[in-house]
Amino acid sequence: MADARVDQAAPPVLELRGMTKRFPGVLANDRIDFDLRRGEVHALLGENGAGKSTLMNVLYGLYHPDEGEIRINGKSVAIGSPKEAIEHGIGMVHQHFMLVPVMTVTENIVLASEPRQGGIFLDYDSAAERVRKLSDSFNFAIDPDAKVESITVGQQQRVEILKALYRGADILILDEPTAVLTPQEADELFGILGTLQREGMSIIFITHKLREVLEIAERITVLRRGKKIETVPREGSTQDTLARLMVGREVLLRVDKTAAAPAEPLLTVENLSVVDERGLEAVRGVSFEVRAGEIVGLAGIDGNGQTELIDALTGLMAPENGRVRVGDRDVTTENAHQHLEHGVGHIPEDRQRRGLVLDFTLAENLALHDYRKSPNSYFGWLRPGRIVSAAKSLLKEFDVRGGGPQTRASSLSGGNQQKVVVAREVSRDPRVLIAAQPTRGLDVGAIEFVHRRLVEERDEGRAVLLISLEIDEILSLADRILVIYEGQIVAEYGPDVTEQALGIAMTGGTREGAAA
Amino acid sequence: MSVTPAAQPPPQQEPTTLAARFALYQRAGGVITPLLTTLLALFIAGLVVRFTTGASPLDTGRAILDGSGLTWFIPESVMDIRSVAGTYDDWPSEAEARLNAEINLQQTLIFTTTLILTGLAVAFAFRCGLFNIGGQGQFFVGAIVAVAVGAEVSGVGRVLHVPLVLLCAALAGAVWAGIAGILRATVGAHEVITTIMLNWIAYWIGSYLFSLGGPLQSDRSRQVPISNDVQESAKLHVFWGDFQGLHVGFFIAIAALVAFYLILNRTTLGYGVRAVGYNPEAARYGGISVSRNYFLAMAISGLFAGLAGAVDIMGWQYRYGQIDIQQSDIGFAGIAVALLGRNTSIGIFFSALLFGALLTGSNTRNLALPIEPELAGNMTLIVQGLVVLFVAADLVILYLWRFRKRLGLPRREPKAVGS
Amino acid sequence: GATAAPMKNERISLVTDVGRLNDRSFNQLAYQGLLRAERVLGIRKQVYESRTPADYTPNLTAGARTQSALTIAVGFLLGEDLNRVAKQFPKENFAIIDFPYEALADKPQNVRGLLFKSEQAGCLVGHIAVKQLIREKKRPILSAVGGIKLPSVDAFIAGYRFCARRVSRRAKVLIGYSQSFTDSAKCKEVALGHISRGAGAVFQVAGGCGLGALSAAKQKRKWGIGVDADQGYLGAHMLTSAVKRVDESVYATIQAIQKGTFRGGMNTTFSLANNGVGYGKLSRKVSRALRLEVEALKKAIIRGRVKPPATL
Amino acid sequence: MSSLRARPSLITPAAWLRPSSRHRQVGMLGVILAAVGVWMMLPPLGDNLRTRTDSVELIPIYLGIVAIAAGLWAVTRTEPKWGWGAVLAGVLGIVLGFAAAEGSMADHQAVFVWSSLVAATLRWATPLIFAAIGGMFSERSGVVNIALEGMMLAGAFFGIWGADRFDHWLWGIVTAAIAGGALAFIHAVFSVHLRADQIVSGTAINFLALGVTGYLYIDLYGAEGTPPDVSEIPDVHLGFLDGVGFIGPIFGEMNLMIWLALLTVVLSWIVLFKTPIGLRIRAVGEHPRAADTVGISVYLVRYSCVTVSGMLAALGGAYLSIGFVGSFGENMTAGRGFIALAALIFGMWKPFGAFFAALLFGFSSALARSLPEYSEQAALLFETLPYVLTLIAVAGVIGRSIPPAAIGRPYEKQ
Ligand SMILES: Nc1ncnc2c1ncn2[C@@H]1O[C@H](COP(=O)(O)OP(=O)(O)OP(=O)(O)O)[C@@H](O)[C@H]1O
Ligand SMILES: Nc1ncnc2c1ncn2[C@@H]1O[C@H](COP(=O)(O)OP(=O)(O)OP(=O)(O)O)[C@@H](O)[C@H]1O
Ligand SMILES: [Mg+2]
Ligand SMILES: [Mg+2]
Repeated sequence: MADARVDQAAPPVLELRGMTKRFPGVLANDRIDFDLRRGEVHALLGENGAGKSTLMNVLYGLYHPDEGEIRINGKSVAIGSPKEAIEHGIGMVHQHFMLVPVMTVTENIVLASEPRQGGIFLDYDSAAERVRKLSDSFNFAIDPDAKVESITVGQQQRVEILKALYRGADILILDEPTAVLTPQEADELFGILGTLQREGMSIIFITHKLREVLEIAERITVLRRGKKIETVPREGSTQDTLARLMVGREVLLRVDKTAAAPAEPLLTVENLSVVDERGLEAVRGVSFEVRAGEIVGLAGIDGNGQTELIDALTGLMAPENGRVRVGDRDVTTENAHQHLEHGVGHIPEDRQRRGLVLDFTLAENLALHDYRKSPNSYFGWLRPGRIVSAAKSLLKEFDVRGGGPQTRASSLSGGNQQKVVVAREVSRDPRVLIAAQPTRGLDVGAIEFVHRRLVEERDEGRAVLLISLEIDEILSLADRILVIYEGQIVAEYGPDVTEQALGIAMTGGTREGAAA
Repeated sequence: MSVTPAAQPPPQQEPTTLAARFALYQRAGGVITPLLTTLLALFIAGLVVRFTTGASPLDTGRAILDGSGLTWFIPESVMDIRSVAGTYDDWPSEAEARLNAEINLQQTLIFTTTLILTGLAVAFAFRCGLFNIGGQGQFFVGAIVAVAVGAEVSGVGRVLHVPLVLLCAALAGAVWAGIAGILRATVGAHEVITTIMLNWIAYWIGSYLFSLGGPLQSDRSRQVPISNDVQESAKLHVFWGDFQGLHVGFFIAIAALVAFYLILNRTTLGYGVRAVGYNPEAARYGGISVSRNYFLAMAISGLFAGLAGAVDIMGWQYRYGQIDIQQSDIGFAGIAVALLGRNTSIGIFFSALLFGALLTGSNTRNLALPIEPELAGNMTLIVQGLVVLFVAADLVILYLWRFRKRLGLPRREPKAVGS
Repeated sequence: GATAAPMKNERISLVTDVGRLNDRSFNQLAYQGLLRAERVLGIRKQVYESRTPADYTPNLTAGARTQSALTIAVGFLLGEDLNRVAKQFPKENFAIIDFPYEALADKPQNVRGLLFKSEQAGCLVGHIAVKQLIREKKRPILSAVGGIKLPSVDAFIAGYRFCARRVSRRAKVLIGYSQSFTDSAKCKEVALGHISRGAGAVFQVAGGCGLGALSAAKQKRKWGIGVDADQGYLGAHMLTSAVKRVDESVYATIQAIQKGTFRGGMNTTFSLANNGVGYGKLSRKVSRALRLEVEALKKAIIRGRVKPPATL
Repeated sequence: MSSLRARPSLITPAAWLRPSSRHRQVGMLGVILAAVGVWMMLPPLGDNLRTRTDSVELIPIYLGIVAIAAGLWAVTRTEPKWGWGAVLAGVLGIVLGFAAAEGSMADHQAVFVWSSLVAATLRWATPLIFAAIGGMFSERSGVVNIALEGMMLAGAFFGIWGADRFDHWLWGIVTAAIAGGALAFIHAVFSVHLRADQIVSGTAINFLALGVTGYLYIDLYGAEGTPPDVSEIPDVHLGFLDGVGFIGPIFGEMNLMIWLALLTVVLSWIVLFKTPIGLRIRAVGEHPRAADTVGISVYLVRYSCVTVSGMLAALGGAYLSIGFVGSFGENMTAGRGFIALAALIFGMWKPFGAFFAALLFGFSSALARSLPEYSEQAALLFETLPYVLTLIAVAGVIGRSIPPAAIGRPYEKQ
């Protein structure tokens, strides 16, 4: 294989010239020029809604551009459908995975280019064999026969990459691939990308995460509000310069906070066990407490019982064993509604599936927990006027942009949707705030906002339990850190633990654990 | 068959669809699209009539419109009635023609009344993410109970009797639908199966009750498998017309539309129902009991359908029989009414009116096609099918719109992002 | 009444019940009577199909209001509506099939009931069937497949059973209802059940559904017996049919209108005596002796010596 | 989709038994008891018992009561599925017990001639199987097909028309399939391309089919109806089964279409789960955008699936007209399309699931046809049997069935 060095002189494998894409009322891409050299990783950086996904969807044939030209290896091509994009050697890993949950890994990968037996039948065995070989050659460790819905998000992403490789892609587009990954998984991904790069693959890498950009990209193109701002080489760029290019102003990248002053315990968990949907014990005898005025971070790799733990703490799932107390009150057997009544706030990990009713207006969403109560309603009658006016001030306070109280939640961008959820949970003045993945998929500006808000809540004397897959987030926010592994709390640290120590604990204490 | 949002992961393409449609509606001014599609639908139906019978498409549309009685509102037009082929003579006098329009309008509104209620029965469940295909069975149960209470209970005054019958029938409908609701809420049995089954169970139980020698069969004549008439005190006041005129059930239906709107949008109950309908997972997270709402939504749906049955019995039919049950399909029409009306009160009112007008306007009494009578009945069914088909496809208009655009008509520039 | 001058070209309206025109039963036969009247008597026909019970009153009203000389309601289902409309239009003439006028609540004097002694027809075919089976040295087990249990259906079956037993005490009549007048598969299943229990002849009294019963007979090589119209055309397996001449009754009533002899407030009963009911074409396999025997039985019934019951 | 839930993959897969399993056992026991009660009433056991004692019908009544009690117990203890099942099964047992007490016992034999019951079951089930499998293709690709009824009716009419016109039943089958496919194609155009509401479109198709078949039937065949000598689909006579007890009467002389229905089940299973085509169909029904991004034409798949669904449903109709009764009548499908839809859902959108659901339905219909021998009065009530049994089965035994994720939602290309 050729050396990994990028050939500066050769024509770019891919060139976009003057790409323009309009949506009703929105100019998503405004005459964007972009080029990709052979064997390079080119990062596409921008705020939420900057037009990154749109540009790539145009390239992949999902959208039809209004203007502009695509050149591959110097030749102008028309890409009218994903099929044609695939034929031109383009593969794409979408921001929202394009996988069928109920089908197996193999089925997902070979879909539409299946090996056949006798020309008619699906040759599943040889397909699985090929997938296994391909997966092994990149050290992916993926079970070809597993159902996609039953593997971790990180594995799902590898399946997406395999899908592209299986189709012989030599240009790979990754749209926010790290948004859903643990640090370890992200590192593994970078390793994989390195391998691919060495084999001559060119990669477009979309992200909000500045650290990552600086780690792997050769060049960085920044988009803002549909326009290309600049393309800069990695050398000479810093997180601060990039953030400024992206947002158009100075951004605070670290959270300023004072030391915690923990008071009485508000959330007490004793020997809690929870059984998941399949009847397996996902949380096994967990005990901890969260005190007023502190942020406790719960670190762990996805799928180690966090979801079930959260469900049990918020009354969405009945625990098998143990007890949960909020203040002095035993809430173990109470339902979600009663939990809310007794002062538990919950920022759920999936805002679209859980946190919001996307077809409701923002005002209705903000009243989700308290619509039965005065002043939102009166003997079963809603009082829309009150609900809207309460919403108006909340939206203002939490700086939600892109709509008023009567706007549908679905038309907000992800960051603003998250702000709505945070606004609702915080404004109820809970004693205990459970925040699960509160910044997943948000851009730096929005992350900054949410983090600041969480610290403020702590300072007002709430007990905050922060569950996150991002070590960075845990480290910068938590006053105390618990590590969950296979349903048990395996370690507890103070705020100044190192990233390495945490990473090791999260994977079960040994390096081998991480590979498993 | 999930029309139930329940099992759907949050769809990404959904907003696009909605947004696209919304944009279209805005451009078209909201009501224009349904109006245009209705006209287009009538025209296409007319084309088919033309093809099979040679009658002019415009005449067909006109005849349906006349037959629906809606022209009653324009007094000058009533004498102008022309049948499609001219085989149908003019009315003996203008007064008779006017009376004819009046009778037809009454019949249209009688259908509308029932259709509004059966439509609401589908729509309410739909707003909770459930597909109530059982309006028919709930209608039966309501009608059966209305006949039973209306005919067998006597000696109470009208003031008591009418509400009593309405209440019992509505409750019966609610219980019937509630069975499906409970099964969905507790064991997760799919409501499409259970309501289809409950339809047939109601059908056969009703057939049994009114059959010769059955418990509810008429005392007066052991000869026919129909019930006794309801007591005078259980009949709804007819306020317009002599020949099966319009009864106050019409206002009950209108009140039900208002109640539907209020319950859904102005009560905490409706909030819960809608939340569950849009996103059961989020509702559960918000402290709303999903199963309770499944049950309630089905029960309230059944309430509407039960009322429909009662209003039919008390308003014009006064009795019910084995054959009536075996031939009825008004509950199924409710499905189309609700979906065409996009499950909103206003929408349901208009789609029920459309259906009612279509049923009256295109029956063989009014749409006298120049073909043999035994063919005409089936022709009107084809016409109805076509109209429903095309009215549902508002996108047809969008295609025509695009076509127009392709012809080089100007369009507005989209504004830039972030402004 | 030879006084009234014969009218020509008058309008005659026919209102069906929800079975609609093509029910292979009385709606269809009534319509055929109307067609014949149009052809032969030169009347103008006006046909209203009822899709739902809500159509009955408006349809009857339209018949009356368009100045029809006669409005015919087909079937007992229209009874109550006809009562109301007839009262509203006391000067118009009405007739109703299969329903006695005095059973209408107000006994309106402008309505004539057209009744049929179907049990007489049933009796004849029952007799023929048993005799034929005995002659073929088969067990005298008969099947009757009814649609819905209605008096008009049961009358046929009652006569059928009565006369079958009259022939032989050993004769057994299996009676089943498909509970439908349209779903022919149901009728076929009922008939197949009867055949598997030894039935050698299948009598259908189920309109369109009954075709299924006759198909079972054909498939299993048993005798089929039709109803209402003469269904002999269905094939060699048809033994005969129990005929109920609804078309004839409509035609005769229209004729009476034209002659000015129509009177309301009474019934016309159609029976063997006036050829209003009867039996259809006999299979070629039916012996001469049996043919004579049937004619004799017919006479006996007309004279009142044999009185088949109208109910089961 | 972002909402794929990660599962704990590292936990040892030993299943911890939950305490509630005891409650489940009680519920199950209830179902079994009630089933035993029902079974004891049926021949041959019932007859033998009956000769010994005349209050034998008390057995299912007692067992039914016990079952109901057990069921309620389980219901209140978080085992609603088995609990309700036991309750309903208990009710059924009691009803049968009473029916037995009412009816004349001599007729038992007549009702339960097992081989004829099985044969009748297959006859009832065949149209349902075709339509349900047809519906499966459509719904697996993401298009709700409430129009199975209409497509079946079209098949029934055009089947007999083709057989009559071209003098051979084979042509009948072909024209039926074409007609059903054409009708389905209209449904596809409206629900795929024009993005009409799929249920409204289906309802309209049902209207249309009723009108068109009724119109043509009268227009072409008039008063006398379809010709009596039309070429019918033959029975398949298997000589070697003659005289073989039980099996012989059932399979020895079965209509070709019944064999074809069985074949359809197997073939559709192979197509759906063993071929690339099936993989693509399922992908389109679950996640059309994912299918689109790998170059599958969502529209093409949906159009073909809906069309095939119409063709299959039409075969079910053709069986009714030229396979079974040999004639056509207006609206002769009489709601079977809707039952097929229920069978499809009940069978969880799987070929064999739908097949067994159709069989269950066919069996109870066949049973209901023979039960009136028990009691003439209750004949109409026995008609509810298929529906009650299905209700019990969905409620008690099967429970939740999860539809293809993208069903009912039109797909919009970007
Ligand atoms: N399907 C669509 N219909 C209408 N407008 C759209 C659509 N998709 C995107 N847009 C518009 O295009 C703009 C760019 O969106 P895009 O998804 O490309 O942003 P992005 O840079 O990928 O954001 P993020 O980082 O949050 O993923 C958005 O602001 C939005 O207004
Ligand atoms: N289908 C659509 N129609 C119209 N506008 C849309 C559509 N989808 C997205 N938008 C607009 O695009 C903007 C950004 O949406 P987008 O989906 O890119 O969110 P996001 O910023 O990517 O969120 P995140 O990356 O945090 O998940 C929003 O302001 C929204 O109004
Ligand atoms: Mg985004
Ligand atoms: Mg994006």
